[in-house]
Amino acid sequence: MKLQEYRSKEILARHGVPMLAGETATTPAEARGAAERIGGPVVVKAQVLVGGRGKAGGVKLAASPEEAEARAGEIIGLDIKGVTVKTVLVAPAADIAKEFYLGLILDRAARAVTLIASPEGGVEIEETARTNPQAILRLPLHALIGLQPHNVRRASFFLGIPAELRRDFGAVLDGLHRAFVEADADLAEINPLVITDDGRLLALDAKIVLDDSALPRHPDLEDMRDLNEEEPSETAAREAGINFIKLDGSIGCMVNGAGLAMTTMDLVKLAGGEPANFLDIGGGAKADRVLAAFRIILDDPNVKAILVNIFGGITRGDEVARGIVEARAGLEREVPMVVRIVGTNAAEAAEILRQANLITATSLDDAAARAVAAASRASGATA
Amino acid sequence: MKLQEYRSKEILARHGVPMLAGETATTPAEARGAAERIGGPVVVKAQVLVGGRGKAGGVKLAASPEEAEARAGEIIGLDIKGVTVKTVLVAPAADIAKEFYLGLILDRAARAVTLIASPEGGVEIEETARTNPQAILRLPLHALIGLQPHNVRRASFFLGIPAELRRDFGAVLDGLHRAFVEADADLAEINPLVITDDGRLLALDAKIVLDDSALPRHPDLEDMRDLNEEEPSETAAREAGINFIKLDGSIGCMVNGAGLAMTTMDLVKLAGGEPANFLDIGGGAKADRVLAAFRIILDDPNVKAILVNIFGGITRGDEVARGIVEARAGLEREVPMVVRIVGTNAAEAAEILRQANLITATSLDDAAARAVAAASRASGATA
Amino acid sequence: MSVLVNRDTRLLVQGITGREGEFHSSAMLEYGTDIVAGVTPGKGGQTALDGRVPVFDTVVDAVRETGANATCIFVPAGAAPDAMLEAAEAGVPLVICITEGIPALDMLRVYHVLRAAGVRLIGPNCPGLTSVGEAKVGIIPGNIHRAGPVGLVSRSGTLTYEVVQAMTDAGLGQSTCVGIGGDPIVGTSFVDVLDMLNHDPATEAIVMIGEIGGEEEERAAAFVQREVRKPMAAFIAGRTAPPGRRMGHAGAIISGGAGTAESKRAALEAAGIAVADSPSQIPQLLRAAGVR
Amino acid sequence: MSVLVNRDTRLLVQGITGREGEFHSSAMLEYGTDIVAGVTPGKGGQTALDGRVPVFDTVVDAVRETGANATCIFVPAGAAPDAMLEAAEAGVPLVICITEGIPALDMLRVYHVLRAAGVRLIGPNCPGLTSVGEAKVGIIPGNIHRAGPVGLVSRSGTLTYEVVQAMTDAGLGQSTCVGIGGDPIVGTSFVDVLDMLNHDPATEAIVMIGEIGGEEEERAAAFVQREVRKPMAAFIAGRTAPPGRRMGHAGAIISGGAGTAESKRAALEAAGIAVADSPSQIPQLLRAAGVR
Repeated sequence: MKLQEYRSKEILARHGVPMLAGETATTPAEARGAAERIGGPVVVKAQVLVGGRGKAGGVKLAASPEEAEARAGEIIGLDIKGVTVKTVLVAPAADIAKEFYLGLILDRAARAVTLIASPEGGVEIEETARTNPQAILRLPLHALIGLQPHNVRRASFFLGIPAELRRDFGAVLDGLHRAFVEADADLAEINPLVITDDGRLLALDAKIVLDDSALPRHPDLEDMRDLNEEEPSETAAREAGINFIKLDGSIGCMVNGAGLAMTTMDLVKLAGGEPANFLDIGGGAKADRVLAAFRIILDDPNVKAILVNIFGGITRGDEVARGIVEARAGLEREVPMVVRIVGTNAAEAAEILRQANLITATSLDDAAARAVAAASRASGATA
Repeated sequence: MKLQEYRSKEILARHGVPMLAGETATTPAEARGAAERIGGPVVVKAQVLVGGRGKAGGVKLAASPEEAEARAGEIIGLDIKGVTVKTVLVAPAADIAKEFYLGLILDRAARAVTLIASPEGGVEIEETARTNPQAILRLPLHALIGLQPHNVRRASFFLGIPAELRRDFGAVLDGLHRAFVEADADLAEINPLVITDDGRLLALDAKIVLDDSALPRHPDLEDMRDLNEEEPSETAAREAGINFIKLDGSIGCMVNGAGLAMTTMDLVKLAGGEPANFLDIGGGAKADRVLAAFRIILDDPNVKAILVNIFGGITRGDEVARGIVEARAGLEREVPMVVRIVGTNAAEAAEILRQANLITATSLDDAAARAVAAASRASGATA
Repeated sequence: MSVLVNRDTRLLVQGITGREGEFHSSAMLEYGTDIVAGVTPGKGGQTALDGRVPVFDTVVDAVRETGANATCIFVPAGAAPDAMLEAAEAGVPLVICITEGIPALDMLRVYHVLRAAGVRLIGPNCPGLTSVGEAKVGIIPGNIHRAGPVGLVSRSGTLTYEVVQAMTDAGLGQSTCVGIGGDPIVGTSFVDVLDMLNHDPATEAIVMIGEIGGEEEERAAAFVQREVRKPMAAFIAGRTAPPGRRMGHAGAIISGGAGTAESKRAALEAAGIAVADSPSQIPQLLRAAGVR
Repeated sequence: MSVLVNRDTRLLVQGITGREGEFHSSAMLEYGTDIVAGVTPGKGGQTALDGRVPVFDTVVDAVRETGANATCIFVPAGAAPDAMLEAAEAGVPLVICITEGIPALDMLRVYHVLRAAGVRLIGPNCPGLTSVGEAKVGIIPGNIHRAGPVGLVSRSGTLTYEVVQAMTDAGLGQSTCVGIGGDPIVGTSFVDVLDMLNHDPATEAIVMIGEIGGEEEERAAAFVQREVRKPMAAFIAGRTAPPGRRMGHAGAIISGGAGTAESKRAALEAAGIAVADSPSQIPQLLRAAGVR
């Protein structure tokens, strides 16, 4: 789960990372009030999770509260890569002498939390990795003892932090590391970390991405989720315990198992169709969850057909079939359904499905082809 | 550094270990006041660091404040293995249903912090180790990740903690472990840990021994040192940065290096004498420290001769010799001194010493023999 | 022959009295796996599975009393890291963790502690493994298998069953099938299992089922090019997955342009591995490579 | 020949610009030890010892620039654990830590991290080691040595010098003398060094200097009985030490009746080792065992 800049900064501030406190605003008037309280020039920054907000006009300087109000008026409501800006952060502007990148990531290849630092701050680290890879320090931390003073020294000398700021830099990195560990993050970065003209070290922007698997033990962080940037159907799916990602195609997919769900999408595409979603319904495929999944899929008006692919495994196929038929009866909107059930009692399952007028298939390729055909028929019919 | 029971309990209580709060008293009247505030029967316990205080009459039950005053009067001033009781702990008496031993030690053989548990509480663990070793669980904890829930479960099942108290037991062990780690202990034990008649888990007695090397980073714990149980000469030595232990013999020893200091004591004994102390003056043997060491040694009226054994190594022997001669000039009491200096410029050193009327020796065996002879002559002279 | 588990496997099940643990233990017993003990703290002294399996409070007790030499973990995500550490501390050399949803930082610690202790960990968030006809550990349905010469390694669950079923339907039997799990931090990598299968005399060909996310498939490709001469076929799931989104598995995410299905396919093909467009093509690719 | 250090040792000194570090580095250079680098954070780019040794900010830098393959640590107790970890992380395979007064819990972590990384640690709280005529690392005075066939291992500092001087005076030279340190947790045990000396062709006889506390001398005795056929002599300090008191060295304490000089003497004698009453007897015990 990605956190907004102001949320990320909230967490880092709790761990002693120095920054210029700002305020969020959802209206230009609020932004003006924030700028008045702050005093002096401010930056007005769109709070969106998509990258490239600066280039999209989502970050603007304002010399006065009036100007802050005007800039906020331009930014709030702006569409940045499909996300409408609802909130801005109004923060004091800083006079920057030097910018750095400082981040920690969960590094699966190194099986470690890896410290990443670069003297080229203010640009995306992936950009630096492409253009100037030797300007990046990648330092995997020991998995059992964590950040050590020598790691801090190495980063500090790599970045060329001036001697008088080395202690402050240690506190920043230590705070970033504690924030990462205590929040169970996948990523925590400060970009840029700056040295100001008057010689202070400050975090000007921050980004934290949380490990979804650890969220159950962090209800306070779960509360930081920004529903404004989540598809309502994805919110509904999450609350129903279903793994769901909305896509742009016309063929809704309902599958048990993440790998098989991706494969089903791939085969829809291979058969000439476009998947409308990724959906892993998990183990068991119980009737109430199947119903919830159907509703979430059909909430998307683009969906013209549904492909159900359940590898029964140890669960009995006929039970799954009955659950699907039952769930379908409770639906408000009807689209063609291709259902494939494999595993124990697959034949009985097919019989139940046929009797309920569902299209069946034995192979997955066949199921995908039938779904694509059904969707194109349905599109033709409605067109 | 050993901590008194009430100090150890203070630390454990901070980490959530449940116990019956008590008060210390240094007079019978104070003990009575404490018993009044506590209400109900109390235990009056001598606060001494030597073992076996119970058998020595240092722990007594009192049913009333009057009785508490009387018992405190008996205990305060009592001599327990050479230590005069100055302080007692007055604590509520508990009705004990079951007693356990629970401890953590720095285990050099296993190179770990080792959890030790036994259902035979209330007796010394060394005693149980002799009489019923299978009643002891020794469980080395992982050095890098510390106490884990499965360690707690194992101890809990080994001790036969009732199901309804397992969570509480976990909190006790967790608190003991955090206390051990945060205080940099060598030993932290609760003995006995009891289940009371009304089903509560309580720490009735506690002992913490701190790692002397870690004391510099724990000034708050250093303040818990009980000077009442330390030889004044040892206190003086500690403050002068000298490793010194007082013994009962007549030959004072001043040596550089701990191993060589022990060896010097051993050779005094082998030569028929008795060492008056262990003293390691450390590296360099600087004049002011030499003077402090001489003063500490001579503070003991039993000392009839001093054996100085310095292996110069890289430091120059003549400089050490001059330091010794200089220091000796500042002493109030004069005893025969045998000085052996080995290393660079040893010959020049010997010459300086001879001119100052000090007895010299080349071999350590010879030095020990001369010191023993000098001490016996000195004893004869004063007798 | 087979890898990791076989007829000599004496299996312990941690969480045997839970719903999942009991259900799948029963299926394992039915398959013929020798389940010698279960562990559920507080239920020591009882039995599970209609009296067929003794239950212990701790793994140490279970190992001492039954000589268990492998463990299968079904405990919930909050307790699973400790269960793995407990097994390692008790000296169990093989740990198979089925549990999903374990926080990554917990797994980092477990991974490194088990590795230093010389314990082989499969999973977490994996379906387990089957040495066909010998032992099945985990949740892979036993009835989809047929004994034969093809070894399989996969990051997925039901997708693995799909491929196994397709092979069985085509008359291609399996030696050992291993699900390594879909999390970012797992105990055993593709390379580890490929190395075992490569040295297993019972395995004549190898199937590898990967998916988007991470670089383990690319590492596997490099290993195969260097070490493996047995015929291989592969499938990579997630060609249509959008970047930056976790596709169900915590590990299945394309991030910063890395971990795409295309890069993995390309790496595998460059290593001489036949890559299928659909799981159903796997049997014919194996046949084409001469596997019988 | 020799053990641990020799003419190929390219030594790094951590804390080279401190008082102790500079003084002893100068003595090491004088002895002929090849000091290739020093590390003092913040002094990178400077030189030490009259321009003879380049100084770096980090161990990684020092290793990359100079190929250092061993390090000697003189930094204060508060920073020494991190200095050891830094050396290990930078891939230095041999770490000799002179620093005394390191808290035991810090050393536990360092011990296990270095061990898992395959790094050989000598010390802490040790005088270092000398391979006579080849390299001297630490604070043992160089002038007390004479080249020869006797290897030595000891927990003490000046007591070691005493024994070495006695041997040199008696015309018995040394191969390698190792001080393993007087702390309760040290990186290298008697057994480790005995094993090395036992396999060292240049070592014909071995002297072991122990003291009260712990059980390492007893373990060494068991090892010697099993493995060592070279003539040996030993001395144990602390026969007159009272129980329960730390005799200067953090590790030198008799606790719970264990760790006495008597039990150690008895174990060594039972293993066939000649135990001296005084350091001065060591040379004659070696002569009696046929060492020339």
